[in-house]
Amino acid sequence: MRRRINKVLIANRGEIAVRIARTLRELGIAIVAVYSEADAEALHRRVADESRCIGPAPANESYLSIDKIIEAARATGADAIHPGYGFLAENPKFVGACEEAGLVFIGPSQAPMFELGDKARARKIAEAAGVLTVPGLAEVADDDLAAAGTKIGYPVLLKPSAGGGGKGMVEVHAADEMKEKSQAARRIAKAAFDNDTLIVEKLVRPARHIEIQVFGDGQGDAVALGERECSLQRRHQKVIEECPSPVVDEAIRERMEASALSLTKSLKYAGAGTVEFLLGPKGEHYFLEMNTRLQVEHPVTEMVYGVDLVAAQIAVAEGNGIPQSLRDAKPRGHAIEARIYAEDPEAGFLPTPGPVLAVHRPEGPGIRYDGALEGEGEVGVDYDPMIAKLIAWGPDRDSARRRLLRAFGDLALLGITTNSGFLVRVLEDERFAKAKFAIDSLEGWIAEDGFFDDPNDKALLYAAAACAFGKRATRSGEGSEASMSADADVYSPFDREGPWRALQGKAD
Amino acid sequence: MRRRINKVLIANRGEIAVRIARTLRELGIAIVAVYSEADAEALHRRVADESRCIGPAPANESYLSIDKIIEAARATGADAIHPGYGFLAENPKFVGACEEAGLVFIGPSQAPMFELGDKARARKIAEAAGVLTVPGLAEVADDDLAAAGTKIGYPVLLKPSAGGGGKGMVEVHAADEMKEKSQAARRIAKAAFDNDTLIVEKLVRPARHIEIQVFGDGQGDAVALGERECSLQRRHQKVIEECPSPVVDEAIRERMEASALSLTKSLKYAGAGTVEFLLGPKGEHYFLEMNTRLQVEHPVTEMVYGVDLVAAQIAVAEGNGIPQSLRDAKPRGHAIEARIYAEDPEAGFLPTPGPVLAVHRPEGPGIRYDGALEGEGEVGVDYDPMIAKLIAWGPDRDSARRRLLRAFGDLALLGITTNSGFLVRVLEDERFAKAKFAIDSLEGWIAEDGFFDDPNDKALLYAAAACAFGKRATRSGEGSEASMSADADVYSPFDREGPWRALQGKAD
Amino acid sequence: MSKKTLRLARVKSGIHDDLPTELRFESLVADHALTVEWNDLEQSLEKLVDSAGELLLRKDGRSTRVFWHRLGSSVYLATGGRHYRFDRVEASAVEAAVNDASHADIKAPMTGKIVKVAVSVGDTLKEGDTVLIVEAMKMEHELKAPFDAVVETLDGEEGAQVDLGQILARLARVQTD
Amino acid sequence: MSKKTLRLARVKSGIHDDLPTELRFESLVADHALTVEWNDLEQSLEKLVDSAGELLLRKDGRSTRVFWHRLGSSVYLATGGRHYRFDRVEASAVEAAVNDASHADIKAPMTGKIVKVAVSVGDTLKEGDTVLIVEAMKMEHELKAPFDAVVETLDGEEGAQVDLGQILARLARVQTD
Repeated sequence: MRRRINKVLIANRGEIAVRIARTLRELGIAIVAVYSEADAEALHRRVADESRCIGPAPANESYLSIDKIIEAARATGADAIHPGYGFLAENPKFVGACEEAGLVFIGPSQAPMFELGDKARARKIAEAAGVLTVPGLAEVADDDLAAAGTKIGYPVLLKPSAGGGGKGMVEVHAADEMKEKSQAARRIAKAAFDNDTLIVEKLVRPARHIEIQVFGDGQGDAVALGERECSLQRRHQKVIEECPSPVVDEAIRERMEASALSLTKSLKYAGAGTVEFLLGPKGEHYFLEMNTRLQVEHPVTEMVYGVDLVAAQIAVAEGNGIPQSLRDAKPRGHAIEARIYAEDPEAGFLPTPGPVLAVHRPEGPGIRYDGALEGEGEVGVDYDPMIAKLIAWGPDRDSARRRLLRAFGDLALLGITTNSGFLVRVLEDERFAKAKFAIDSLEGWIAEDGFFDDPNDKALLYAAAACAFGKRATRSGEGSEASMSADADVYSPFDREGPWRALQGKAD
Repeated sequence: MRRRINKVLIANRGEIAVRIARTLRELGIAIVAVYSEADAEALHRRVADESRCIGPAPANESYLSIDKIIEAARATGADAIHPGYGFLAENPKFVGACEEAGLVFIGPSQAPMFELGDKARARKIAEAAGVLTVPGLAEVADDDLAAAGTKIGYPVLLKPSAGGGGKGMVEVHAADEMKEKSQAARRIAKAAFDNDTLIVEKLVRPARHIEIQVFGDGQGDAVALGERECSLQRRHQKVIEECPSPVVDEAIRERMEASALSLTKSLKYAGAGTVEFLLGPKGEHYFLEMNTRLQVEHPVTEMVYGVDLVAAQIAVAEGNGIPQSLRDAKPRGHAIEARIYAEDPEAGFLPTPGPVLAVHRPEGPGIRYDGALEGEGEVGVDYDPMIAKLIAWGPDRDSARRRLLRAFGDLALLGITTNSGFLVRVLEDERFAKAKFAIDSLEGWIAEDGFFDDPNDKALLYAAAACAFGKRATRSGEGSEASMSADADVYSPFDREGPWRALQGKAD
Repeated sequence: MSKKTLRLARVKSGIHDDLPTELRFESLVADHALTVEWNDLEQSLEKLVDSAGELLLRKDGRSTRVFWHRLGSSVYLATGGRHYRFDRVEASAVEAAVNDASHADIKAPMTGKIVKVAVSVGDTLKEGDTVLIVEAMKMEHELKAPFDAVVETLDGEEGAQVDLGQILARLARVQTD
Repeated sequence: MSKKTLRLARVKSGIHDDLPTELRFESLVADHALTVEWNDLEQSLEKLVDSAGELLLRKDGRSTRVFWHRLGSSVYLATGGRHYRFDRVEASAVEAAVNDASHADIKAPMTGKIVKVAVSVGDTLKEGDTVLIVEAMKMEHELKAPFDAVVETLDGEEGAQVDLGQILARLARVQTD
């Protein structure tokens, strides 16, 4: 069924809402933003044509409120909703509510989303589609767990069946650990997902996280746009992603794309999806899960394949089928994305919400900055601490890596602590440059003595700080009242007494 | 001869110096900037590892001073010089001076630069290489000019043989105009280029400006990277450029590339060059000139072909030959560049030097901003008024056009008058969208009644101005002393008497 | 709430191009409502966001992002890639602008250098005659008499640096009809 | 030129992580020369550019670009993608930081909410015992006793919002040797 989409409500916030708005603007589609009270001045609101407040800061009273979002769509006359990622993006009830309200949900239909939302069911569906899964068993009773582990072969991994994002996964290295560990795993699963069902899987090590970007037409046809490698993770949170994977050759890519397409087609899947695999040491790949949304790391695929995945999602949602440009897309060069989080790597990666006072963004060939902030703003305590993604494309992997490093050198996010310096450290690491890593490597690097050592010259930093404290008033920066006063800065420590004392100089 | 380049002096300023520095940084090559006294705080200096002042603001005492630049290279231990475009980039004496000083000049050798620098000689060389030139005659004596015009067929164009950039070109529409017009043309040529030799060419109309990007190895081999169309010009100054040309099909491209390569190879040309052609109404192409440098509009080729032309220039200068990546490069999608000038379109495009108080730059997929300014700064009176280029890539021409328009919507260059609104107007024009234009179209559009009409709502602008004047002091912007005072803005007209009077409101 | 009055002049090419607009302006912080009145028009808007350097204004249901910067009595705006400058002007300027067209001030259209002074004080000029030539960024611009006139004053000599908007000459109209 | 003294503390995780450095600092405007002295070190640099939000400093012949922003007594810096915060501290703080290690302040490591208070005033704790748990952005962080100690003061209850660096408890060391 063909239908024209004229106005889209973006049921999200932050960088992804801004990124989706850009494509909508380019397509001439009206943009409706929703925002919580905490986001009244957020960039995703400022780039929209219309906006509606959907409640207080906590996500379950705003961005997770199906009713409020449907109501906002009704009130603004939107004809479609783009869910972004996170929040309601993989909630089948939301898909159902959109359908009931006569709104186009830009994503897959309810059934495949529901089926894939549970790891145990997803395993069965994948197996039915002929896709190899990690050797394992689903829904095993407590008494049978130790035996299941022995059958699969230790070490094994216990995973909440209803889980996602790596939360609640527990490694078990021998049968005698099983009882205690499985009880803990069930407790965590119950608390986090209100469902204590576990699945038991072989722990494949060393393994790399490789995922295939797929795109379906909802009628049983689908295309694959190669892989992304996301092995560099911390606590199952992706940190650096790239396309293509440096360890996937044409033969592996073909096999993985075939697996991913088989699953996608079997589900009559519509729109963008990602099939995640573990790639084992012998080049064998095991299905992990399928994410039924646009992925955080989609820009690396866009840059390498020369496509706009959001535009393609809209084309499919309009009933136009898979765009020919996606079918024709061929990879070129290499792209690397680094996720910038408001967190403190030197303090155990604790989140660091707070005000951002000034932002300097890099420019230049092959650089893309997808951010929730382009100038001063606030990183709130209520949402995910990812504030931006910096992405570089280059003709080859090392060009992309060097470009990304150059871009980080031109980046400043002042007033808040971020993982920027940590990302630079990882990108500079020879093991990263040589692509020698697996999914548990990054945690190991972080634990190394001296990993956070600072190469910058202390004298330089001290001098810079002293200059900044001593700076006289200048024309103030963007968008505020500009003073041309050449008077001494009243805040300058060099012009007043108090905690500052003038010492005698050498020459005296 | 292979040689490793470790440190490059960039003999230029503005956006091109910044762009070259980015590639050098990515390649791990040390960057030496030179700057005039007017540019001591310029971005191209700030992104360098070392910098040398080369004299006062006027270009002929700084950026055009061969001695000072060679001396700066010697003093800093640079082993190569990148000339950018403009200034000394096409001056064979500078190439000679570099050679004498033992410095690698990143560009072609002296002989082809000298030969191509004169239009009359370039015509002969092109003809010798089998390249069709515009029907015309070189070095015609005054008494023979009218007859030459008749022989070629009016209208004809008189061009200074030593000229460039369209300066001093005079159209002659009939034999009886020839005497007066040719005298004027000789005077202009003499004044501008110290050489009053003219060439007479057929005026091809309607014609489009199409140029082929070539890259030679200096040994007689060369590759072509398709065409750029630069038909949208004002007073022979390019305004909007794109790759590929919407009117060049595969057959025309092959013929034009073959012509360009024949010329390039015949000259044993080294590095990046551009062969400019007029494309006539029947798809026939005529050689105009060959530019022996990196072109202002090179980014559109880089984005469509997925190459870094500056990196390739350095590879050739290091004696590594034409990079394989250039030989393998295939076009993908479409890119459009718009040149942002400090000029006032509504006042006859007069230059508007002055301070830039604040800059907001666009972000997002497929956008590239190459600028001399990324924040506040100064546009000086001494140099070219081009301050930035905004470039968009898209999977097809209309995507690129819409992306570029979206990006302009997110651009603000405050405190100075630029042609930004004019560029938006041109990009929105249906004739541009449909690619219906030739090299004299833009001047015609500008002359149309209402071309500069402003679609923005007056009430919106007035309200914005009133809000800005009424704004209370906030945290000041980047990099200045930040005040958290919530007191009333002392400058606010709403809080003091004087030229502002509080009137009685309706409610009273 | 009492209304405030703001006299704005749109600036083009460094010169106030219209009569200043006398704007009456009312802002109700509570509901973000704004009204602007000028001449006989009154329009309502809402100010949704007013953050550093950026405004989000709603009119007729649609939000528009406006970038701004203020320097002294000038405000610079950009929206949709189009840029504006408005100056706050004194009450007296409103009257001054409504003066007769018996004189013309020849102002520097850009910051640059006078390369030629073509007239002397007392000269009688025809409409279109060149008064001075100013150069900046390698471009020359001829400043011409807007009507038949006599040169009343002349300020600036060849080679002198001039600022944008600086008055270089004052011409008195010669009635030809 | 007389030298100025500036007491700087590098801030990590919202907490002054080192002893403040007493910096003697001299800036000669004429030739851009700067010297910084701390402890027994003296280093020379040049300040090449000092524009809004950005410094260009030269040391050992190489220029480095440093982005900066100042808010009150804090300066934020970024260079090469690495970011820093320095606070200007009072003279008294230099001495205060050199106090004994007989006490430990348990500070909120982030802005967030107390989700658990695990101790009461007067409790004796072993090194590593949890004192409080603070949550922000869906992540919990346990604050533990850095040595064997007695809880001297406790400020904040479960559910309370806390600011980065806020002192939530003060522990007195129990000598175990």
